Amino acid sequence: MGDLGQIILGGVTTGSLYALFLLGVLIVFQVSKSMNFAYGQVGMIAAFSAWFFYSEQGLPVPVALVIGVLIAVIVNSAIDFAAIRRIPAGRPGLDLVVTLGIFLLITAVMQQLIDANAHTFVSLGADTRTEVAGVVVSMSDGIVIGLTVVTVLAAYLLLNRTSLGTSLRASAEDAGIAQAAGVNVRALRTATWAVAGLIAAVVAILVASRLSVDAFYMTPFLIKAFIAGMIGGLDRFWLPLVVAVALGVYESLAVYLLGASAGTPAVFLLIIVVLALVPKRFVNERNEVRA
Amino acid sequence: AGCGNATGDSNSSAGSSGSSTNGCDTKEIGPGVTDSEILVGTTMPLSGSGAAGGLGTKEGQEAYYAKLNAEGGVQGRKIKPIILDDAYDPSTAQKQMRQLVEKEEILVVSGGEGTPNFLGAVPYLDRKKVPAIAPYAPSDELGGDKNQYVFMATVDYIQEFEILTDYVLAQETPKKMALVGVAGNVGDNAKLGMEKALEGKGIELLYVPETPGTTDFTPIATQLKQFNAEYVFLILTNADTGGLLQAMSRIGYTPKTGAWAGMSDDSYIKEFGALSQDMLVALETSSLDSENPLVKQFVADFTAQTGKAPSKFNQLGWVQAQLTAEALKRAEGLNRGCVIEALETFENFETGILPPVTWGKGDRAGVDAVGIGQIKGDKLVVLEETKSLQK
Amino acid sequence: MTGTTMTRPRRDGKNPTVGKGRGVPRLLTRVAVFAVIAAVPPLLFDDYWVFMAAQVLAFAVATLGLDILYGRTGQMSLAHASFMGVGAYTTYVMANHGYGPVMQLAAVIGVALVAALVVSVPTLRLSGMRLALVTLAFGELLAWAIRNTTDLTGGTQGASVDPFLFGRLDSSEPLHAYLIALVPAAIATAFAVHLGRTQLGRRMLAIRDSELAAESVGVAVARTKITAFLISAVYAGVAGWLYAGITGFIAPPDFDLFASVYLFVAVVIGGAGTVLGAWLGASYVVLMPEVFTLAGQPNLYPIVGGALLAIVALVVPDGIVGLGRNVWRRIRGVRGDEEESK
Amino acid sequence: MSTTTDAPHVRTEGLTVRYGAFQALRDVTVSLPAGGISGLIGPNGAGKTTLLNAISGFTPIAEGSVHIGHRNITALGTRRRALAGVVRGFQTVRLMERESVLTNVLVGTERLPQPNALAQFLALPSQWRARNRDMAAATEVLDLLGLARQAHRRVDELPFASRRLVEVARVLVSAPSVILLDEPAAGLDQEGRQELAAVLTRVHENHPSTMVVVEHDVDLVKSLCSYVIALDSGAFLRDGTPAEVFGDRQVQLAYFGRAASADA
Amino acid sequence: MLTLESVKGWYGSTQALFGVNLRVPPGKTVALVGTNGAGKTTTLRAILGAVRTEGSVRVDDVDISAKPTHRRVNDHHISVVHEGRGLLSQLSVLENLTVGANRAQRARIDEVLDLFPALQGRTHQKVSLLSGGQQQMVALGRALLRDPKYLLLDEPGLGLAPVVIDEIYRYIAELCSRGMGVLLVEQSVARAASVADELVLLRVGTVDRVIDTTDSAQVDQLVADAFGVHH
Ligand SMILES: Nc1ncnc2c1ncn2[C@@H]1O[C@H](COP(=O)(O)OP(=O)(O)OP(=O)(O)O)[C@@H](O)[C@H]1O
Ligand SMILES: Nc1ncnc2c1ncn2[C@@H]1O[C@H](COP(=O)(O)OP(=O)(O)OP(=O)(O)O)[C@@H](O)[C@H]1O
Ligand SMILES: [Mg+2]
Ligand SMILES: [Mg+2]
Repeated sequence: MGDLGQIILGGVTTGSLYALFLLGVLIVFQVSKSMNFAYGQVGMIAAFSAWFFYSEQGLPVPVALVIGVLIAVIVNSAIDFAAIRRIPAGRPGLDLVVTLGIFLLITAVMQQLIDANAHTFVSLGADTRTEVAGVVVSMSDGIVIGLTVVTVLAAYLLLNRTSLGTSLRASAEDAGIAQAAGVNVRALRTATWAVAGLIAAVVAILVASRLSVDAFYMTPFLIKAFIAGMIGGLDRFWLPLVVAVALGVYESLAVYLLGASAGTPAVFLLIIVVLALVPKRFVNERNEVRA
Repeated sequence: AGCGNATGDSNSSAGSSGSSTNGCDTKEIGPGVTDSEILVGTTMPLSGSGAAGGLGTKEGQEAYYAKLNAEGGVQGRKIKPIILDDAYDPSTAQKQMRQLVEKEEILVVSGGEGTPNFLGAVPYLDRKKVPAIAPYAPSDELGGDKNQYVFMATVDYIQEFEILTDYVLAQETPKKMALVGVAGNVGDNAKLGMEKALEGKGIELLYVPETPGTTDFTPIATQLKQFNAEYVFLILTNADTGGLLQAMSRIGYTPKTGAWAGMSDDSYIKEFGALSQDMLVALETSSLDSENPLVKQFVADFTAQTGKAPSKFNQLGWVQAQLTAEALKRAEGLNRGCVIEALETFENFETGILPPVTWGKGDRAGVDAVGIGQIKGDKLVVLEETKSLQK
Repeated sequence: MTGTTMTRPRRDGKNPTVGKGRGVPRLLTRVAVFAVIAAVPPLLFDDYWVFMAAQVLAFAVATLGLDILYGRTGQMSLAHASFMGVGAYTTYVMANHGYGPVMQLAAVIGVALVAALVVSVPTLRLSGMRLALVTLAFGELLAWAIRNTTDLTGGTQGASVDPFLFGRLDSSEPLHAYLIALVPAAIATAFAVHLGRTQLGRRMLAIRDSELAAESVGVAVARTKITAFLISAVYAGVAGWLYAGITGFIAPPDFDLFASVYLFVAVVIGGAGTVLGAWLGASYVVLMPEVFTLAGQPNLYPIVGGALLAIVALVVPDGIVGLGRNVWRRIRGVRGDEEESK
Repeated sequence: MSTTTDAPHVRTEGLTVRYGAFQALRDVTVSLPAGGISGLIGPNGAGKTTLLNAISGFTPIAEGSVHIGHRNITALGTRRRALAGVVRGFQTVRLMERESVLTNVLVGTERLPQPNALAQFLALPSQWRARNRDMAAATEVLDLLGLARQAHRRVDELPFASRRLVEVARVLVSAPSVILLDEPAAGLDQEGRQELAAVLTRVHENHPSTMVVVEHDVDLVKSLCSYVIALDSGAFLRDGTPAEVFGDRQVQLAYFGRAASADA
Repeated sequence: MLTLESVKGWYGSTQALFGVNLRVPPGKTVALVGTNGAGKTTTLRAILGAVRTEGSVRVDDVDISAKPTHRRVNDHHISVVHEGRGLLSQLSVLENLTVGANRAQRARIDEVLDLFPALQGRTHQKVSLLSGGQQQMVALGRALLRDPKYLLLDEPGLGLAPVVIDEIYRYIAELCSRGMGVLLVEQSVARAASVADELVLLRVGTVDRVIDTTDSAQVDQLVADAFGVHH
């Protein structure tokens, strides 16, 4: 029983990290209808450069973390400013190509600037732990879950209880019309991308503290977050986030019960089954609502 | 049948006609050889997730050749290495190798780093009859009598884990052992090696394959804890090794551990040493603070060349270059046939860094031994230099 | 031109719609241009470049297939390289059982069709990123299957494939490989061009743009999507067959997610929905790294390749073909206006 | 344009369409004369588009049935109905924006007998015959609608009105026996409207079909239609000749009326 | 006063406006007429800054031609009904009405809903589920909610039943008499002549003539010239 609890706790924590990360993906998607393939790397920049500053340059850890986060925020805003914004409307797939290029660029640059090795990161509570009913709970678990809940709630209120949310969704659907309705689409976009950069940075730092940091470690997170987003739907809010947490738990259980190499096929079989079985209105992306 | 067939088929055909390896025509001048220069080359991952090893190895080779050239080179010629990036990708490696052979026209392949990528280039080298000297690509596809043109200087993972397990069994008799390995050939080979060593000993073995990119190690750690092995062996990437050890300690499970040679690298010990106290590590190369005078010489030479202390991969690159240079030195003519004949004369050649290297007709294994080290504090302590299966 | 003599278009009797007579000479010119371009690599370049040209041919077959699925039908697939993998591994297994290239090809086509059915039928209702995701799942499953069938497929270490032997042609020789690949590439191109002029091709376009409108005129949406999937999978399978025969070594990373993404990149960069675009895209992804080699910086590509990709994509949002078309229209547009004001 | 059999009679019986609790159509029984042009009018939200959707299969029907000639097509899917000859245009144009006018119109030939996919892909002779026939049909329609000069222009570059006509052309190209048009003249200028009316009349004369046109332009309805049906709030209100219907007090009240409510 | 001076406009490399001059004084309605494709919509887009333009667009003597769209709309109280509605189909009716509006404007929501009773009770529905005419009402409602100084209308009657059209024009006339300037694009010259003070005839991206609607002879002439009733 204790083991199962342990697995579920691990799954929920990892799932929360997926969810928080996905939140960043969602808000970007909702304001600019684009997928940022480089999003994981933006987070990686934060953690990796923070590591570099405290470990190699000897800055105090909090200072290094703040600098890392700032860099990520700037980089993410810059991605929108320099690239995404310049993609003309009606070119599906181009966002993926452009951000793939940026993904490769960031990876290469960070490898050149720092190195290609894996490094341990400050533990941020990962080694402070207690045991509750046979389950070892670390402070890191608490931080992750708590932060996720708070951030998601705040985002929900912001998006749905303020006119900002409407403006965001309007900009996503048709920037021209939104602008003509008086929405400052550019400013909104920059702000969104900056916030998304902040979220990516926070997630990446938490992940690094639980695993380790190098130039690649965020990619599996990105893929899992995308998966959750696509099962749940990128234009919704709660469903994809819940799916993200559930995905973390499911994956852990699959690995535990069926063996580690079963994890991948289990996740993907889940996707196929879910997407093939849910009612059409959940999977309709084209929104041809009525004739 | 069996997995050996993968490259086996084409190899055996090359092997049968291979006894006519052009032979050594001392007057012939091979490609890449001018009056002042000998071109050699290889591919390594210099970018992407495998870059750490490639970059280090490249640096090692370049340092050795720089030293050698400063001392006058080989047969009156300087050696010029060309090392291309294969991004740890087999097809890129093959493409780059074509470029080296067809466009740059190198004489021989000097070393290399990374198993899957290098294997991608092997069929091509085979076809073109280009000898490859001491690539670091531990695989049961290479070595022994498996491939005419690839002269290995490392054991494969089957042997490595057999030796590692033997070492443990010589000290104590655990009831249960576990292995966590990268899913696929690498993990399978390590498992095979352990099984060989454990055969008939009545010791239970749990094998947990892992896929790189695991985001939550709790399930694996919990599985191991439940099985409760005294020893857990690992053959994973640095990052995943660190991640798993961290997850194990998070749930309070701290068995004795053992790992493949990759963990003997400084960068690993520096980063994850704290998590890996007392971990047994296979040593493909001698430890850097070995008392062996040849190793001391290497450390001094490398530091003189680059102004910094060597890492494991630097050491690997250095010795690859050293073996290549030695073969060129011994070659009676500067062409591929003569280099191959020269390589076949190596008998217990001492580099200090590797176990003694021996190649002969139909034997491309080079070495059959690894050492055993242990991580203590931030140091790697050598428990046993090069332990061979033969004895 | 302030256009005081604006004519109402709809009263204009003449009809420049169908140029029937132009068909044959145009076809001949195209074939001639293709032949001339195809003759360049073996005549002018050394072995290495001929090998690269053969790779372009193999990849072009793949991108042509993906273009039919994505560019024309709007179905985003991130498993196209996996279908190539299906072709390549089928080739390998067949070769191990002693079958020659023709039997290999037949088996590749058969297996590709089955695999395409398996992927396309459960995903009929999906589109956009969601479809991409499921196809990605197929890719992961294939990788997993290869990892776990070392005896059959060579596992993670990859496998070397015996070269094709057609009479005296041996695909391990770059020139021969090039000549062998030229035939399927030409056929694939011809069919892709032709597809654009059929109702089947238009059904695909209609589905891409509005499924409702397509249904309103009687298009069988599901059947057409499956057809597109089947065609594209066969193209990919044939490309995999060529790839295995030309390079002689296949391994899982050749057909992983990134490989699929690169095929996707090729289609978008070349110009989605156009045959020429698929060719240009294939050339881009295969040859771009070589540009750095030519410039004497072979190891620079991984560092700047990403930035270059982003820049190219932004500079030519409609693909290289779109760029060319815009320039052409600008030239022609000016001329057209002059004519009109006369 | 290929000719098919005589135009059928279109009938709905007790048609009810619900969206949740909302009834978009209630118990609508109408009968559209075979081979005639009928106008469908009514205030906004009356259910005109919904009726077209129900006839063409684009919305699920809660109760009632739809008949074409003697055939009950209620159970047929959208596509089947199209193949049976029921083709509709949309109120908001749905075109392939980045394709040429010609391609957009050619898609409409789907209803004509087409060789199977393999024959098309392999360019068998049947494919060439079909292609020539389709081209001829498309050319004729484009000529008729005055779009010939724009045939090779991309649809998204055309002014609003031309795009509407492309949509109409796509419907007409296969010479369907039941033609459902939803505000085909919206956005057209005066002359355009007159010409559209003339074209529709001509099409109808050359080729027997049952045509239903939803329009708010009273003059157009009067000049084009021989028969008019008025809906209000999802219910049948009145039918008859244009004069009768537009003269009806109830219709006037609902449609032009000073009555405050414009709502359903 | 909303003033356009030799405004040129392009879509990509194709030019659609070739120097348009136009003035819309406050309290007046100016109707843009012309055949399909004459550039009426493009003229409105030029005012909003939604196409690439040259020339000057001025509002109350401030040159706005360099400003981004949202600044033009907010700072100079312009609002627009787009051709073919221009709604945000993923948003609800209410969101479509209020998007981008400030608090004061939002407070006017009831006023707008009074004008379109058909929308009452469906404000939380997705706008794409409405009927064509109801959608047009939302488009109009969004423009009117803002209580603009200058109102740009592109075929406001599109898809509306006659009874609603009459009511709309009556309401606009009322706003106009309170000082709002209206630029109207209308296909029906008769309708345009009846509501506008001035007719501006566009031909291939230029202003062909400007006439006063009180002069019915000129209006007839315009119809004859521009729309070719002579055949
Ligand atoms: N997106 C576009 N790309 C290229 N050309 C365009 C585009 N939109 C409009 N045009 C062209 O610009 C010219 C003017 O179009 P505009 O839409 O302004 O006409 P309009 O007077 O509003 O017509 P309508 O009465 O049909 O609405 C037309 O020739 C049209 O083809
Ligand atoms: N899918 C749907 N979901 C919810 N309500 C719908 C749906 N389709 C139609 N309605 C409602 O049904 C009613 C009738 O709509 P319909 O589109 O048929 O009207 P219409 O007569 O065509 O009006 P218009 O002249 O404005 O186009 C409207 O109130 C509309 O909001
Ligand atoms: Mg309607
Ligand atoms: Mg217009």
